Amino acid sequence: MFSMDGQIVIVGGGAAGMESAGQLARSGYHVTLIEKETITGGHVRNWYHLFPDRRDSREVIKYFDDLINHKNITLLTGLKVEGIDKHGMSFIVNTNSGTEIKADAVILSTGFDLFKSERKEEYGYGIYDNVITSADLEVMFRKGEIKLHNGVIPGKIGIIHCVGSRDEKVGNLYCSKLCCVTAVKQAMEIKEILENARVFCFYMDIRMGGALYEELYRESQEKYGINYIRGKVSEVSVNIDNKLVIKAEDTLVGRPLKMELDMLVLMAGMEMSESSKSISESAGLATGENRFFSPADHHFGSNKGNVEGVFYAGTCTAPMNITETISHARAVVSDVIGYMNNGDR
Amino acid sequence: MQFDIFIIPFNIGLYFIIFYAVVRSIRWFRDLSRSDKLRLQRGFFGTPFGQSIKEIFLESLIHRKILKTNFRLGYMHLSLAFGWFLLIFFGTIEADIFGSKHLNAPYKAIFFKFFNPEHGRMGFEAVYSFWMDLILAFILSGLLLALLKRLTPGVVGMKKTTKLKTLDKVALTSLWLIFPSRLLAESFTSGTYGTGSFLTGTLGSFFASFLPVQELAYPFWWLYSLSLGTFFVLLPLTRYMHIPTEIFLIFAKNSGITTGDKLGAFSEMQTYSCSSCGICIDACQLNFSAGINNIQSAYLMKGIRNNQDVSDIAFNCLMCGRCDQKCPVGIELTPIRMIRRRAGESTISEKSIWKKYFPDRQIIPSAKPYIKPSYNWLPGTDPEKTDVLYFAGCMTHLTPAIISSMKKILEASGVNYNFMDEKGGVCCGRPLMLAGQDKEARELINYNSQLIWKSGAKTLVTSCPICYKIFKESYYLDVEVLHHTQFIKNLIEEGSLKLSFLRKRVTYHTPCDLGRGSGVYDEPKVVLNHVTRLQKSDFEDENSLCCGGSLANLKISYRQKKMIARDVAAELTKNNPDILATSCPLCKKTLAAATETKVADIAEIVAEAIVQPVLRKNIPDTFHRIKEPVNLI
Amino acid sequence: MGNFGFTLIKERHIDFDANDKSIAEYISDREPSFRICIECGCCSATCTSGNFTPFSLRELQILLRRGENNKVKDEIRKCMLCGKCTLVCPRGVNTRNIVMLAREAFQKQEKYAV
Amino acid sequence: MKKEGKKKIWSEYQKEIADDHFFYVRSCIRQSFFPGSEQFFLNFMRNVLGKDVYENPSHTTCTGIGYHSDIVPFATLMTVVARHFALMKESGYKNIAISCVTSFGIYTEIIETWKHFPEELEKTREYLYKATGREFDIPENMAHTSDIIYKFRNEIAALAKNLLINKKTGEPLNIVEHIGCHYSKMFPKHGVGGAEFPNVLGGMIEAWGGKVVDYPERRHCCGFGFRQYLVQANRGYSLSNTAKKFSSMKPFKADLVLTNCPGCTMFMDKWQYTIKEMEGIVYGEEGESIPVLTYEELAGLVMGYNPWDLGVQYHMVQSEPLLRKLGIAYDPDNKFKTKDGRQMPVPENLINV
Repeated sequence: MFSMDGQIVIVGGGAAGMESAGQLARSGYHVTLIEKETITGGHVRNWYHLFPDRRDSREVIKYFDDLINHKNITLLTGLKVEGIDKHGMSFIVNTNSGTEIKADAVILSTGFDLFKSERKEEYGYGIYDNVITSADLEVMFRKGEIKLHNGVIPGKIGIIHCVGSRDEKVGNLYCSKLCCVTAVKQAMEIKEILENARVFCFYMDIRMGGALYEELYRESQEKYGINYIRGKVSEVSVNIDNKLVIKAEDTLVGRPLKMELDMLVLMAGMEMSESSKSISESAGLATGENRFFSPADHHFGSNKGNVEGVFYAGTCTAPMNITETISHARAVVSDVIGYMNNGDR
Repeated sequence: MQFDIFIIPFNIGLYFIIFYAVVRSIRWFRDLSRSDKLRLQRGFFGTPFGQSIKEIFLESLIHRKILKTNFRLGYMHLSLAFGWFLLIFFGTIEADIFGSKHLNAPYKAIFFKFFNPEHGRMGFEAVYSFWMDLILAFILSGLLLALLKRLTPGVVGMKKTTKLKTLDKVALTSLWLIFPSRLLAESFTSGTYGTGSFLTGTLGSFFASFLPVQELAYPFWWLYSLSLGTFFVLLPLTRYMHIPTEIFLIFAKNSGITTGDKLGAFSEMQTYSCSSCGICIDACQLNFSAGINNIQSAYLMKGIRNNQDVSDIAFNCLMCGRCDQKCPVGIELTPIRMIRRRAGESTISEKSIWKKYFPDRQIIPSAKPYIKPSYNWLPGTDPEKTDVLYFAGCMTHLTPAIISSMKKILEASGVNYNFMDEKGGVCCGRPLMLAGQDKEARELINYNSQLIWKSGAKTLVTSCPICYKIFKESYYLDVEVLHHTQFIKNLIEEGSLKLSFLRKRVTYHTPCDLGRGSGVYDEPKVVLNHVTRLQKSDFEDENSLCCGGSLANLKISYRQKKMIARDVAAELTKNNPDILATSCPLCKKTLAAATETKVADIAEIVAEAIVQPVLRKNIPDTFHRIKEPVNLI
Repeated sequence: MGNFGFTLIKERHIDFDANDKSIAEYISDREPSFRICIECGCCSATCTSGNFTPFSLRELQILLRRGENNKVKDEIRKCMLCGKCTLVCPRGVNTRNIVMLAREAFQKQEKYAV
Repeated sequence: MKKEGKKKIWSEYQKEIADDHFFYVRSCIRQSFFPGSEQFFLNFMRNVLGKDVYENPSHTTCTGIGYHSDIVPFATLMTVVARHFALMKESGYKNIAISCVTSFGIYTEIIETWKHFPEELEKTREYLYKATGREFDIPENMAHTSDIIYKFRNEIAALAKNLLINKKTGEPLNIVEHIGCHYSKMFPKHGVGGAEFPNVLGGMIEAWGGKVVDYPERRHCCGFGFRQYLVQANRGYSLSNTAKKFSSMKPFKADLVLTNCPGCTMFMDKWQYTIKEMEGIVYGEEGESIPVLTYEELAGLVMGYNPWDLGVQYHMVQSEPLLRKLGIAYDPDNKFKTKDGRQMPVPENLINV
């Protein structure tokens, strides 16, 4: 028996949440989209341009906003989901405001948190004036000006890859997948704003997996003359004129290297979002070694949770770029519909 | 009236240029090496003399080569050069016959009409002046073409026309003014006296109908004389210097003088004989495939003449030698380029007019004082003795198919051979030479020579035309150097290699260094004809293209090389063959990357065609003999 | 000066800011493909000279980028310009011109420094 | 540089330091090279603060130097340390105060080992029992004496006679704090302020009115390096590290280097002399070298003790310039006199005199 009634709750109004909400609504289902912030859009909002085609993130946001502007969607912002309890075949979604929302199926699109760069103490984020993160840089791009703490234009800028990724010391063994290409993209954008600046990327491996990533990498060398140094920065300090002094090993030369920089950009990785931890505990959802939700099956069930009726979309299961997130979010729709229409549910 | 003031400019010019030509020739002759001096003398007072005269007539006047390659361009040069010659020739006769006295000063011939305005009314005179008008018309037609060429290069079928410097422009205008001014001057005079033939006459009477021709005539005679004078005086400073120089060059060439690898009077002559006709530009693949059109030989010659820094031009060349083949004056362009490469950067210096008229002999800084390569690290040499030594070459190590095929061939033909660089050898040295570093190349040459001597081989076979060329030219070996195509041909002929016929259509790409470089055109084709069906392409032998991968060009980018390779591959696969055959590992790699068609070295094709020899051990033991004797009891 | 039977050892750091990178600039101005090397090492692997001696173009060109010129100055002379590296390079770097330009740059440096 | 950022980090490295009843273990180097230091500490704790600090005469070296130069095996080391704990147990103490950073490192290392490998603890108990018939407990609270001075820094500030201010200019002194590697680099949680931005000495300096200098090589080792300095031929390594540290410090015009590790004090002090002799390089201003003091000596100066009683004259680099800056009166004649006025032998080649 085919039923369009029934309530689907989607937790998290980022790329994944909005995409799946929009698609479900368009296929006639009633969706409640809960976002803890006062405004939807998630991390995409904080980004300036998106790789590989350097499109303005606002276009994407616009697409999402139009998508969820639909009669079947009830949007609840500023509401934080504390936990999910399963009663029989239906769920109760508890929020911090105390209101409880009944649901027949739940899609978790709780996304990710950027790695807290303060945790890499040796880089002195939050201590040295001119150590910033990729996110901070995007804000500068949006403003259209890159300036040091004291308002001076930087001449020499360093970019550190894999900050909080592939790093046992902070307990993240996984690769966040996007930092490399972000670094390349940002390096190019820096050069577009300050053509005289010299940019140095310190990397462990350059991972250009995605479509057109490698081309971007090559362009950054060919057209923008970005310098790539294979070696992770081990420590940062400041000298008498408050310039940053970094130390790394140039592994390809096989010798340590030191360099003065005006500004240092940390490519913060992705981590499981804080907010979703309580959810996973309350609903008994399995998480993997990387602390992200681990789907029921990595090949056929990448959208299904270990609890029947709970579904995942987007970066709450693993680092993904926006394209992948959207496809993942579209995939969840078919799973959910299948589940909703299953008679003996 | 026998004299008029206006002829003075002409006379000055004329006597100046004669004097100059003599002096310059003497200087050149003096600068020649002793042996070359002898050659030239023998050449001049010997059999080659006739040949030279013939060539001067055919090339300097008729411009046969240009006519062949490009008729309209040829006609332009023909009409100007030959026409003018005729004009002077018959002019002199005219002055001699019809003039007041015999054996006149040259100006009498040139300004005949002015001094004999009444001439040419009727009879033979009329016929003669008709003839003269005809010649003039002939020249003017060429002039018209030249004019059009300047305005729209397309007209004479030239893609690019060389860019001019100011002096050239002045000389050019004066040249162009000569004949129109003569025409007008004669016409006006004829108009005044009612003489002149179909051209001057008609024009004359036409002008006379509405112009005060009598007054107009004189200034135009002045203009005529002036333009002639200017042209002669400027000639040595401009590309038109090629006119007198070429004559000298032809003598030198026919006396068997060659450029060699050092700068000298001969190479200087050649640079001055270049008329910047631009045929080399059309022939150059860098121009029509890669869109680089400022480095061709014409520009190199010009650069050297105006002593600019030509190092960039010199190094930006595939050294394919196509322009050498095409050059109508037969200048040895590639050797001259090599000389410049050895020179490295030359310093530009502004020269005084006097220096320009008598440039000191170009001196080229000898080998650079810098970080010279040094190969003292090369290992010791003790090869095993053998008859045939096979040297694959660096590049061939990147095309293992060729190596394995060669091994197969060598084994099948039962040759006692030794693979010289099986475990990687030392470069033959040609790449260094092409980079202008002969001294350094010598080190490698000596090293390899030792290896070859010690091996006691009679024959040295190489798979790489680059190596082949240098083995042939710059190694002093007492062994027979063969490219593998030649070697295979011999094997086939002596019958030690049994080959089947492959039903395959093949087009052959001649590598530059093997073809134009070393003159090996036929052997590869013979071999290919033996095993496959060889098709003709539009670019055979001397006219063959360069694959673009040439080691000689240090400047162009990978993308530009690719552009060339694509065009070449496209051309050669027009009549879509099964295999695009070549005989150079570098060509193979370059072309293979640029086409869908299978690209193979001749060695590979031959190896495929080898018939397995029937050896005794392969014959099955049909009737089973009893090994032990049978006991009766 | 006192002798204690031991001495100060020079720092092993590549002092990037102090080093002279003019050679590298000279090259990359004239041969832009110098910039797109990704240190894969194909050139060194196939190198004809490298077959006999520890000559590595990959190492040399990165040393140039870091301004560690002294070693390069001597090593770069070992190249035979045979061109195998140019053929194998996945990024289409014009390696031979880089070698030539490096030699040229060092020459000029010597000529004009003094 | 943002102070809040540091504060944030320090808040994550709050170390619990006992208040009273310490079992005090001396440092080989400190007690023999800077006798005034430990003297001051005991005096300050006992007489000024009236705390109970106990020393056991049968306490021995921890053999850390032997351990770090691959002479003493770990098992032996653990047993020796276990014996110290046994002494502590027998004398009824639970809080241990360690004067030496090497020992401190060893103690922390061993305790962490026992935490992760209980079988090691059992083995050690067995060894110790077999060897000495003793038994031991792991101390409840373990502090380096610099931790303790840090804890009571404000009390000292309250009693201060000379704050760390240049009397002539009125500017606070530029003071370099150097933390011994083994203090917190191995186990950041055992150090005040962690490993990247330790606060143990910085806290004292600021409490006493000085200004902490943050220079690029602040993390770098002083050059002690047991293996390096023990063999003469290798001492170059040790020396070079010190040189590296000082040359990076030079532009900051430090008036004083404050250390919490006896080894660092010794090497940063004596190598300055060696470098001056070898290369003729000095790192202070006006051709002077930078005095290197222990936190106890500095505390003593702050509290107005006689520098000669504190034994600052027993460093290679003499402290007169510093004393002048601090405006501390001193009597050059009594410099090397005993209490009863007898002349002691004067060390040779002192610098800054």
